[in-house]
Amino acid sequence: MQLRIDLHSTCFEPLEVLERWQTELKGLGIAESAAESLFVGRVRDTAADGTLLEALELEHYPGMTEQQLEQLAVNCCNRHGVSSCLVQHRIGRVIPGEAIVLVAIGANRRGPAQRCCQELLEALKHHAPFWKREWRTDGSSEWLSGNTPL
Amino acid sequence: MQLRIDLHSTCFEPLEVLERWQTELKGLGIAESAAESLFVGRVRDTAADGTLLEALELEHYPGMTEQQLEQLAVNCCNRHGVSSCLVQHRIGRVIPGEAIVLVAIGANRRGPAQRCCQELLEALKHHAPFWKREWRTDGSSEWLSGNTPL
Amino acid sequence: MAGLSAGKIRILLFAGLREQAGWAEQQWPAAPQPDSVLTPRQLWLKLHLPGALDQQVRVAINQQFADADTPLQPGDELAFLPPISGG
Amino acid sequence: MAGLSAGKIRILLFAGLREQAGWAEQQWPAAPQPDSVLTPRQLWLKLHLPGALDQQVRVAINQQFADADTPLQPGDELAFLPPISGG
Repeated sequence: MQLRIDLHSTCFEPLEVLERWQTELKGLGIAESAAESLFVGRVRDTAADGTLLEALELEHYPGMTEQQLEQLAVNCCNRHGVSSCLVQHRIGRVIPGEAIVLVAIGANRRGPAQRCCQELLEALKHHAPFWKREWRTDGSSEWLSGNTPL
Repeated sequence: MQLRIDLHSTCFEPLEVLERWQTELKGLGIAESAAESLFVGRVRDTAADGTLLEALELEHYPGMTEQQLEQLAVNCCNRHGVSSCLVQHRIGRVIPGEAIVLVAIGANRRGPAQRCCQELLEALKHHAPFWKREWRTDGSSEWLSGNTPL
Repeated sequence: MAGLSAGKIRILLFAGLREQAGWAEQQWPAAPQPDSVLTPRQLWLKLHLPGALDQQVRVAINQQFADADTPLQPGDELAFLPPISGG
Repeated sequence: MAGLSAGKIRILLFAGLREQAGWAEQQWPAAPQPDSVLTPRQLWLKLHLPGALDQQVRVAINQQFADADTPLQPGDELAFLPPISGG
Protein backbone atom coordinates (compact mmCIF):
# COMPACT_ATOMS: atom_id res chain seq x y z
CA MET A 1 0.00 0.00 0.00
CA GLN A 2 1.36 3.43 -1.01
CA LEU A 3 0.80 6.10 1.62
CA ARG A 4 1.73 9.74 1.66
CA ILE A 5 0.72 12.29 4.28
CA ASP A 6 1.78 15.92 4.31
CA LEU A 7 1.01 18.92 6.46
CA HIS A 8 1.22 22.21 4.56
CA SER A 9 1.88 25.48 6.37
CA THR A 10 1.15 27.43 3.16
CA CYS A 11 -1.48 27.16 0.41
CA PHE A 12 -1.46 23.93 -1.63
CA GLU A 13 -3.19 23.35 -4.96
CA PRO A 14 -5.04 19.98 -4.88
CA LEU A 15 -4.67 19.37 -8.63
CA GLU A 16 -0.93 20.06 -8.56
CA VAL A 17 -0.42 17.81 -5.55
CA LEU A 18 -2.45 15.08 -7.26
CA GLU A 19 -0.36 15.37 -10.39
CA ARG A 20 2.87 15.00 -8.38
CA TRP A 21 1.37 11.98 -6.56
CA GLN A 22 0.39 10.38 -9.88
CA THR A 23 3.94 10.92 -11.19
CA GLU A 24 5.42 9.53 -7.97
CA LEU A 25 3.34 6.35 -8.20
CA LYS A 26 4.19 5.98 -11.89
CA GLY A 27 7.88 6.37 -11.02
CA LEU A 28 7.52 3.46 -8.60
CA GLY A 29 6.10 1.36 -11.42
CA ILE A 30 2.64 1.28 -9.85
CA ALA A 31 -0.21 1.03 -12.36
CA GLU A 32 -3.04 3.54 -12.11
CA SER A 33 -5.91 2.32 -9.94
CA ALA A 34 -9.16 1.23 -11.58
CA ALA A 35 -11.05 3.32 -9.05
CA GLU A 36 -10.03 6.57 -7.44
CA SER A 37 -12.15 8.42 -4.91
CA LEU A 38 -11.14 11.92 -3.90
CA PHE A 39 -12.27 14.61 -1.55
CA VAL A 40 -11.23 18.26 -1.33
CA GLY A 41 -12.34 20.48 1.53
CA ARG A 42 -11.98 24.26 1.33
CA VAL A 43 -12.53 27.15 3.70
CA ARG A 44 -15.99 28.73 3.48
CA ASP A 45 -16.38 32.49 3.30
CA THR A 46 -18.78 32.63 6.23
CA ALA A 47 -18.20 31.89 9.89
CA ALA A 48 -20.38 29.48 11.88
CA ASP A 49 -22.50 32.42 13.07
CA GLY A 50 -23.14 33.53 9.47
CA THR A 51 -20.88 36.61 9.51
CA LEU A 52 -18.05 37.06 6.99
CA LEU A 53 -14.94 35.02 7.61
CA GLU A 54 -11.53 36.61 7.23
CA ALA A 55 -9.48 33.46 7.79
CA LEU A 56 -9.41 30.12 9.55
CA GLU A 57 -6.52 29.39 11.90
CA LEU A 58 -5.58 25.73 12.11
CA GLU A 59 -3.69 24.75 15.22
CA HIS A 60 -2.36 21.22 15.64
CA TYR A 61 -0.36 19.07 18.04
CA PRO A 62 3.00 18.62 16.29
CA GLY A 63 4.15 15.04 16.43
CA MET A 64 0.83 13.56 17.53
CA THR A 65 -0.92 14.89 14.41
CA GLU A 66 1.47 13.09 12.05
CA GLN A 67 1.30 9.87 14.11
CA GLN A 68 -2.48 9.95 14.33
CA LEU A 69 -2.95 10.67 10.63
CA GLU A 70 -0.69 7.76 9.76
CA GLN A 71 -2.45 5.37 12.16
CA LEU A 72 -5.90 6.42 10.96
CA ALA A 73 -4.87 6.10 7.31
CA VAL A 74 -3.16 2.72 7.70
CA ASN A 75 -6.09 1.28 9.65
CA CYS A 76 -8.69 2.57 7.23
CA CYS A 77 -6.74 1.51 4.12
CA ASN A 78 -6.07 -1.98 5.46
CA ARG A 79 -9.69 -2.42 6.47
CA HIS A 80 -10.83 -1.60 2.94
CA GLY A 81 -7.92 -3.23 1.12
CA VAL A 82 -7.10 -0.19 -0.99
CA SER A 83 -3.82 0.32 -2.83
CA SER A 84 -2.91 3.99 -2.42
CA CYS A 85 -3.70 6.82 -0.06
CA LEU A 86 -2.76 10.47 -0.19
CA VAL A 87 -3.67 12.82 2.66
CA GLN A 88 -2.81 16.52 2.56
CA HIS A 89 -3.81 18.89 5.36
CA ARG A 90 -3.27 22.57 5.94
CA ILE A 91 -2.05 24.09 9.17
CA GLY A 92 -1.73 27.76 10.08
CA ARG A 93 -3.75 30.60 8.60
CA VAL A 94 -6.04 29.53 5.74
CA ILE A 95 -8.17 32.00 3.83
CA PRO A 96 -11.61 31.39 2.24
CA GLY A 97 -11.38 29.33 -0.94
CA GLU A 98 -8.07 27.71 -0.02
CA ALA A 99 -7.93 23.94 0.40
CA ILE A 100 -7.76 22.60 3.97
CA VAL A 101 -7.81 18.90 3.26
CA LEU A 102 -7.34 16.50 0.37
CA VAL A 103 -7.90 12.74 0.59
CA ALA A 104 -7.27 10.58 -2.49
CA ILE A 105 -7.76 6.82 -2.39
CA GLY A 106 -6.87 4.39 -5.15
CA ALA A 107 -8.32 0.88 -5.18
CA ASN A 108 -9.23 -1.90 -7.53
CA ARG A 109 -12.97 -1.31 -7.04
CA ARG A 110 -15.13 1.73 -6.58
CA GLY A 111 -16.84 0.53 -3.36
CA PRO A 112 -13.68 0.24 -1.25
CA ALA A 113 -12.23 3.44 -2.76
CA GLN A 114 -15.36 5.44 -1.92
CA ARG A 115 -15.90 3.97 1.54
CA CYS A 116 -12.25 4.38 2.50
CA CYS A 117 -12.15 7.99 1.30
CA GLN A 118 -15.29 8.84 3.26
CA GLU A 119 -14.31 7.01 6.45
CA LEU A 120 -10.78 8.39 6.49
CA LEU A 121 -12.13 11.90 6.08
CA GLU A 122 -14.47 11.43 9.07
CA ALA A 123 -11.70 9.77 11.08
CA LEU A 124 -9.26 12.61 10.60
CA LYS A 125 -11.94 15.21 11.25
CA HIS A 126 -12.68 13.66 14.63
CA HIS A 127 -9.47 11.96 15.74
CA ALA A 128 -6.51 13.94 14.43
CA PRO A 129 -5.54 16.77 16.82
CA PHE A 130 -6.46 19.82 14.76
CA TRP A 131 -8.32 22.84 16.04
CA LYS A 132 -9.97 25.56 14.01
CA ARG A 133 -10.32 29.16 15.06
CA GLU A 134 -12.50 31.45 12.99
CA TRP A 135 -11.24 34.97 12.45
CA ARG A 136 -14.13 37.20 11.43
CA THR A 137 -13.83 40.35 9.33
CA ASP A 138 -14.76 42.46 12.38
CA GLY A 139 -11.53 41.32 14.08
CA SER A 140 -13.20 38.96 16.56
CA SER A 141 -12.33 35.26 16.70
CA GLU A 142 -13.66 32.01 18.14
CA TRP A 143 -12.42 28.44 18.52
CA LEU A 144 -14.78 25.95 16.95
CA SER A 145 -15.93 23.22 19.28
CA GLY A 146 -16.54 20.57 16.68
CA ASN A 147 -16.98 19.88 12.99
CA THR A 148 -19.61 21.02 10.55
CA PRO A 149 -22.38 18.42 10.23
CA LEU A 150 -22.22 15.82 7.47
CA MET B 1 -26.33 24.66 -10.52
CA GLN B 2 -23.40 24.41 -12.93
CA LEU B 3 -23.48 21.28 -15.07
CA ARG B 4 -21.11 20.06 -17.72
CA ILE B 5 -21.23 16.69 -19.45
CA ASP B 6 -18.85 15.56 -22.17
CA LEU B 7 -18.34 12.38 -24.13
CA HIS B 8 -14.73 11.87 -25.24
CA SER B 9 -13.88 9.72 -28.23
CA THR B 10 -10.17 9.95 -27.38
CA CYS B 11 -8.15 9.78 -24.15
CA PHE B 12 -8.85 12.50 -21.58
CA GLU B 13 -6.67 13.42 -18.60
CA PRO B 14 -8.88 13.81 -15.48
CA LEU B 15 -6.58 16.36 -13.83
CA GLU B 16 -6.44 18.53 -16.96
CA VAL B 17 -10.19 18.39 -17.41
CA LEU B 18 -10.66 19.29 -13.74
CA GLU B 19 -8.34 22.25 -14.08
CA ARG B 20 -10.29 23.56 -17.09
CA TRP B 21 -13.54 23.06 -15.16
CA GLN B 22 -12.14 25.00 -12.20
CA THR B 23 -11.07 27.82 -14.52
CA GLU B 24 -14.47 27.81 -16.22
CA LEU B 25 -16.31 28.12 -12.90
CA LYS B 26 -13.92 30.84 -11.76
CA GLY B 27 -14.56 32.68 -15.04
CA LEU B 28 -18.28 32.62 -14.24
CA GLY B 29 -17.54 34.23 -10.89
CA ILE B 30 -18.49 31.07 -8.97
CA ALA B 31 -16.60 30.62 -5.70
CA GLU B 32 -14.87 27.31 -5.09
CA SER B 33 -17.08 24.81 -3.26
CA ALA B 34 -16.39 24.04 0.40
CA ALA B 35 -16.68 20.33 -0.42
CA GLU B 36 -15.73 18.53 -3.59
CA SER B 37 -16.17 14.82 -4.08
CA LEU B 38 -14.61 13.19 -7.13
CA PHE B 39 -14.42 9.80 -8.73
CA VAL B 40 -12.19 8.56 -11.53
CA GLY B 41 -12.69 5.15 -13.12
CA ARG B 42 -10.01 3.62 -15.32
CA VAL B 43 -9.74 0.51 -17.47
CA ARG B 44 -8.26 -2.51 -15.68
CA ASP B 45 -5.55 -4.57 -17.35
CA THR B 46 -7.44 -7.84 -16.91
CA ALA B 47 -10.66 -9.04 -18.49
CA ALA B 48 -13.58 -10.36 -16.44
CA ASP B 49 -12.31 -13.92 -16.98
CA GLY B 50 -8.87 -13.02 -15.59
CA THR B 51 -6.99 -13.04 -18.90
CA LEU B 52 -5.05 -10.00 -20.12
CA LEU B 53 -7.10 -7.18 -21.58
CA GLU B 54 -6.00 -5.45 -24.75
CA ALA B 55 -8.69 -2.79 -24.79
CA LEU B 56 -12.24 -1.98 -23.82
CA GLU B 57 -14.67 -0.91 -26.53
CA LEU B 58 -17.36 1.45 -25.35
CA GLU B 59 -20.45 1.57 -27.53
CA HIS B 60 -23.25 4.02 -26.78
CA TYR B 61 -26.61 5.17 -28.09
CA PRO B 62 -25.88 8.62 -29.58
CA GLY B 63 -28.51 11.12 -28.55
CA MET B 64 -30.05 9.03 -25.80
CA THR B 65 -26.74 8.85 -23.91
CA GLU B 66 -26.42 12.63 -23.71
CA GLN B 67 -30.09 13.03 -22.72
CA GLN B 68 -29.93 10.32 -20.10
CA LEU B 69 -26.70 11.61 -18.58
CA GLU B 70 -28.21 15.06 -18.30
CA GLN B 71 -31.45 13.78 -16.74
CA LEU B 72 -29.60 11.56 -14.28
CA ALA B 73 -27.21 14.38 -13.32
CA VAL B 74 -29.92 17.03 -12.93
CA ASN B 75 -32.11 14.72 -10.83
CA CYS B 76 -29.27 13.61 -8.60
CA CYS B 77 -27.87 17.12 -8.15
CA ASN B 78 -31.26 18.60 -7.34
CA ARG B 79 -32.03 15.83 -4.87
CA HIS B 80 -28.80 16.55 -2.99
CA GLY B 81 -28.78 20.33 -3.50
CA VAL B 82 -25.23 20.47 -4.82
CA SER B 83 -23.80 23.42 -6.72
CA SER B 84 -21.67 21.98 -9.52
CA CYS B 85 -21.42 18.75 -11.46
CA LEU B 86 -18.92 17.62 -14.04
CA VAL B 87 -19.35 14.29 -15.84
CA GLN B 88 -16.83 13.07 -18.41
CA HIS B 89 -17.22 9.70 -20.13
CA ARG B 90 -15.17 7.91 -22.74
CA ILE B 91 -16.61 6.23 -25.81
CA GLY B 92 -14.79 4.14 -28.40
CA ARG B 93 -11.63 2.11 -27.80
CA VAL B 94 -10.12 2.64 -24.34
CA ILE B 95 -6.87 0.97 -23.30
CA PRO B 96 -5.89 -0.21 -19.79
CA GLY B 97 -4.93 2.68 -17.51
CA GLU B 98 -6.97 5.24 -19.44
CA ALA B 99 -9.84 7.01 -17.72
CA ILE B 100 -13.37 5.89 -18.64
CA VAL B 101 -15.35 8.10 -16.33
CA LEU B 102 -14.92 11.16 -14.15
CA VAL B 103 -17.57 12.57 -11.83
CA ALA B 104 -16.83 15.73 -9.84
CA ILE B 105 -19.42 17.24 -7.50
CA GLY B 106 -19.11 20.54 -5.68
CA ALA B 107 -21.36 21.35 -2.73
CA ASN B 108 -21.47 23.38 0.41
CA ARG B 109 -21.15 20.30 2.63
CA ARG B 110 -19.25 17.03 2.38
CA GLY B 111 -22.29 14.76 2.91
CA PRO B 112 -24.28 15.94 -0.14
CA ALA B 113 -21.11 16.10 -2.27
CA GLN B 114 -20.13 12.51 -1.41
CA ARG B 115 -23.62 11.04 -1.69
CA CYS B 116 -24.33 12.80 -4.98
CA CYS B 117 -21.00 11.69 -6.48
CA GLN B 118 -21.62 8.07 -5.46
CA GLU B 119 -25.26 7.96 -6.54
CA LEU B 120 -24.64 9.65 -9.87
CA LEU B 121 -21.85 7.18 -10.62
CA GLU B 122 -24.19 4.23 -9.91
CA ALA B 123 -26.97 5.86 -11.89
CA LEU B 124 -24.88 6.35 -15.01
CA LYS B 125 -23.40 2.87 -14.72
CA HIS B 126 -26.87 1.36 -14.77
CA HIS B 127 -29.07 3.80 -16.66
CA ALA B 128 -26.99 5.51 -19.34
CA PRO B 129 -26.89 3.48 -22.57
CA PHE B 130 -23.25 2.42 -22.65
CA TRP B 131 -22.01 -1.06 -23.46
CA LYS B 132 -18.54 -2.45 -22.87
CA ARG B 133 -16.88 -5.07 -24.99
CA GLU B 134 -13.64 -6.58 -23.73
CA TRP B 135 -10.95 -7.23 -26.31
CA ARG B 136 -8.48 -9.77 -24.93
CA THR B 137 -4.83 -10.04 -25.97
CA ASP B 138 -5.58 -13.36 -27.72
CA GLY B 139 -7.85 -11.49 -30.15
CA SER B 140 -11.13 -12.76 -28.72
CA SER B 141 -13.79 -10.39 -27.46
CA GLU B 142 -16.95 -10.42 -25.37
CA TRP B 143 -19.73 -7.99 -24.52
CA LEU B 144 -20.10 -7.50 -20.79
CA SER B 145 -23.57 -8.14 -19.49
CA GLY B 146 -23.42 -5.82 -16.51
CA ASN B 147 -21.16 -3.80 -14.26
CA THR B 148 -18.39 -4.85 -11.90
CA PRO B 149 -19.73 -5.24 -8.36
CA LEU B 150 -19.47 -2.36 -5.91
CA MET C 1 -28.96 7.11 -39.35
CA ALA C 2 -31.07 7.10 -42.51
CA GLY C 3 -34.22 9.19 -42.84
CA LEU C 4 -37.48 7.62 -41.72
CA SER C 5 -40.25 6.90 -44.20
CA ALA C 6 -43.68 8.25 -43.27
CA GLY C 7 -45.83 5.96 -41.14
CA LYS C 8 -42.88 3.83 -40.12
CA ILE C 9 -41.20 2.97 -36.85
CA ARG C 10 -37.40 2.92 -36.71
CA ILE C 11 -36.02 0.02 -34.69
CA LEU C 12 -32.47 0.10 -33.30
CA LEU C 13 -30.38 -2.64 -31.70
CA PHE C 14 -27.10 -2.20 -29.81
CA ALA C 15 -24.00 -4.06 -28.70
CA GLY C 16 -24.37 -7.82 -28.12
CA LEU C 17 -28.05 -7.81 -29.10
CA ARG C 18 -27.20 -6.19 -32.45
CA GLU C 19 -24.56 -8.81 -33.11
CA GLN C 20 -26.77 -11.73 -32.11
CA ALA C 21 -29.61 -10.46 -34.27
CA GLY C 22 -27.28 -9.65 -37.19
CA TRP C 23 -28.75 -6.21 -37.86
CA ALA C 24 -28.48 -2.75 -36.34
CA GLU C 25 -31.51 -0.92 -37.64
CA GLN C 26 -34.68 -1.52 -39.57
CA GLN C 27 -37.98 0.14 -40.27
CA TRP C 28 -41.38 -1.37 -39.59
CA PRO C 29 -44.82 -0.14 -40.62
CA ALA C 30 -46.74 1.45 -37.75
CA ALA C 31 -50.12 -0.02 -36.81
CA PRO C 32 -52.11 -0.08 -40.08
CA GLN C 33 -55.64 0.52 -38.77
CA PRO C 34 -56.26 3.70 -36.79
CA ASP C 35 -57.73 1.76 -33.82
CA SER C 36 -55.15 -1.05 -33.73
CA VAL C 37 -52.07 -0.96 -31.49
CA LEU C 38 -48.46 -1.98 -31.97
CA THR C 39 -46.17 -2.28 -28.94
CA PRO C 40 -42.43 -2.92 -28.47
CA ARG C 41 -43.32 -6.32 -26.97
CA GLN C 42 -45.27 -7.31 -30.09
CA LEU C 43 -42.38 -6.19 -32.30
CA TRP C 44 -39.88 -8.07 -30.12
CA LEU C 45 -41.82 -11.28 -30.80
CA LYS C 46 -42.44 -10.57 -34.51
CA LEU C 47 -38.71 -9.91 -35.01
CA HIS C 48 -37.71 -13.11 -33.15
CA LEU C 49 -35.12 -11.22 -31.13
CA PRO C 50 -32.95 -13.24 -28.73
CA GLY C 51 -32.91 -12.89 -24.93
CA ALA C 52 -35.49 -11.93 -22.34
CA LEU C 53 -37.37 -8.67 -22.71
CA ASP C 54 -37.90 -6.87 -19.36
CA GLN C 55 -35.49 -9.14 -17.46
CA GLN C 56 -32.43 -8.37 -19.60
CA VAL C 57 -33.44 -6.11 -22.42
CA ARG C 58 -34.90 -2.67 -21.82
CA VAL C 59 -36.97 -0.59 -24.21
CA ALA C 60 -36.44 3.03 -25.19
CA ILE C 61 -38.94 5.00 -27.26
CA ASN C 62 -37.64 8.25 -28.75
CA GLN C 63 -34.52 7.92 -26.62
CA GLN C 64 -36.36 7.64 -23.30
CA PHE C 65 -36.80 4.44 -21.31
CA ALA C 66 -40.34 3.14 -21.81
CA ASP C 67 -42.59 0.26 -20.91
CA ALA C 68 -42.56 -2.62 -23.41
CA ASP C 69 -46.36 -2.36 -23.70
CA THR C 70 -46.46 1.33 -24.69
CA PRO C 71 -48.39 1.80 -27.98
CA LEU C 72 -46.00 2.94 -30.72
CA GLN C 73 -46.77 5.94 -32.94
CA PRO C 74 -45.73 6.43 -36.58
CA GLY C 75 -42.29 8.11 -36.62
CA ASP C 76 -41.24 6.66 -33.27
CA GLU C 77 -37.65 5.58 -32.71
CA LEU C 78 -37.70 2.29 -30.80
CA ALA C 79 -34.53 0.80 -29.31
CA PHE C 80 -33.97 -2.52 -27.60
CA LEU C 81 -31.16 -2.11 -25.07
CA PRO C 82 -29.19 -5.11 -23.81
CA PRO C 83 -27.76 -4.96 -20.25
CA ILE C 84 -26.00 -1.64 -19.74
CA SER C 85 -22.39 -1.49 -18.57
CA GLY C 86 -21.16 2.08 -18.43
CA GLY C 87 -18.88 4.03 -16.15
CA MET D 1 9.37 22.64 23.51
CA ALA D 2 11.80 22.88 26.44
CA GLY D 3 13.67 19.85 27.75
CA LEU D 4 12.02 17.83 30.50
CA SER D 5 13.55 17.66 33.98
CA ALA D 6 14.05 14.15 35.39
CA GLY D 7 11.07 12.73 37.24
CA LYS D 8 8.66 15.21 35.76
CA ILE D 9 5.58 15.03 33.61
CA ARG D 10 5.16 17.55 30.81
CA ILE D 11 1.62 18.83 30.46
CA LEU D 12 0.40 20.47 27.24
CA LEU D 13 -2.78 22.40 26.51
CA PHE D 14 -4.10 23.37 23.07
CA ALA D 15 -6.40 25.82 21.33
CA GLY D 16 -9.35 27.12 23.35
CA LEU D 17 -8.35 25.17 26.46
CA ARG D 18 -4.87 26.73 26.38
CA GLU D 19 -6.37 30.20 26.14
CA GLN D 20 -8.92 29.65 28.90
CA ALA D 21 -6.25 28.22 31.21
CA GLY D 22 -3.77 30.95 30.32
CA TRP D 23 -0.82 28.60 29.83
CA ALA D 24 0.41 26.21 27.12
CA GLU D 25 2.83 23.94 28.93
CA GLN D 26 4.04 23.14 32.39
CA GLN D 27 5.92 20.45 34.22
CA TRP D 28 4.61 18.56 37.22
CA PRO D 29 6.45 16.17 39.53
CA ALA D 30 5.59 12.53 38.86
CA ALA D 31 4.15 10.48 41.75
CA PRO D 32 6.65 10.93 44.61
CA GLN D 33 6.36 7.51 46.34
CA PRO D 34 7.15 4.42 44.26
CA ASP D 35 3.77 2.82 45.08
CA SER D 36 1.59 5.93 44.62
CA VAL D 37 -0.19 6.75 41.39
CA LEU D 38 -0.82 9.97 39.46
CA THR D 39 -3.40 10.04 36.69
CA PRO D 40 -4.46 12.64 34.09
CA ARG D 41 -7.79 12.94 35.89
CA GLN D 42 -6.05 13.79 39.19
CA LEU D 43 -3.89 16.38 37.42
CA TRP D 44 -6.93 17.85 35.67
CA LEU D 45 -8.47 18.52 39.09
CA LYS D 46 -5.24 19.72 40.72
CA LEU D 47 -4.70 22.19 37.87
CA HIS D 48 -8.30 23.49 38.06
CA LEU D 49 -8.68 23.21 34.32
CA PRO D 50 -11.96 24.41 32.76
CA GLY D 51 -14.49 22.21 30.95
CA ALA D 52 -15.56 18.58 31.24
CA LEU D 53 -12.92 15.86 31.04
CA ASP D 54 -14.11 12.81 29.03
CA GLN D 55 -17.22 14.56 27.68
CA GLN D 56 -15.35 17.38 25.93
CA VAL D 57 -11.68 17.08 26.67
CA ARG D 58 -9.66 14.03 25.64
CA VAL D 59 -6.37 12.89 27.07
CA ALA D 60 -3.22 11.94 25.15
CA ILE D 61 -0.18 10.37 26.80
CA ASN D 62 3.01 10.42 24.75
CA GLN D 63 1.00 11.55 21.71
CA GLN D 64 -1.49 8.67 21.83
CA PHE D 65 -5.08 8.92 23.02
CA ALA D 66 -5.33 7.42 26.52
CA ASP D 67 -7.80 6.86 29.32
CA ALA D 68 -7.94 9.68 31.89
CA ASP D 69 -7.26 7.14 34.65
CA THR D 70 -4.03 5.75 33.18
CA PRO D 71 -1.17 5.99 35.73
CA LEU D 72 1.43 8.50 34.54
CA GLN D 73 5.15 7.66 34.44
CA PRO D 74 8.06 10.08 34.94
CA GLY D 75 9.00 11.57 31.58
CA ASP D 76 5.49 11.22 30.16
CA GLU D 77 4.08 13.89 27.87
CA LEU D 78 0.46 14.48 28.84
CA ALA D 79 -1.87 16.55 26.69
CA PHE D 80 -5.42 17.71 27.32
CA LEU D 81 -7.19 18.05 23.98
CA PRO D 82 -10.30 20.21 23.60
CA PRO D 83 -12.90 19.19 20.96
CA ILE D 84 -11.14 18.45 17.70
CA SER D 85 -12.17 20.19 14.49
CA GLY D 86 -9.94 19.14 11.62
CA GLY D 87 -10.44 18.49 7.94
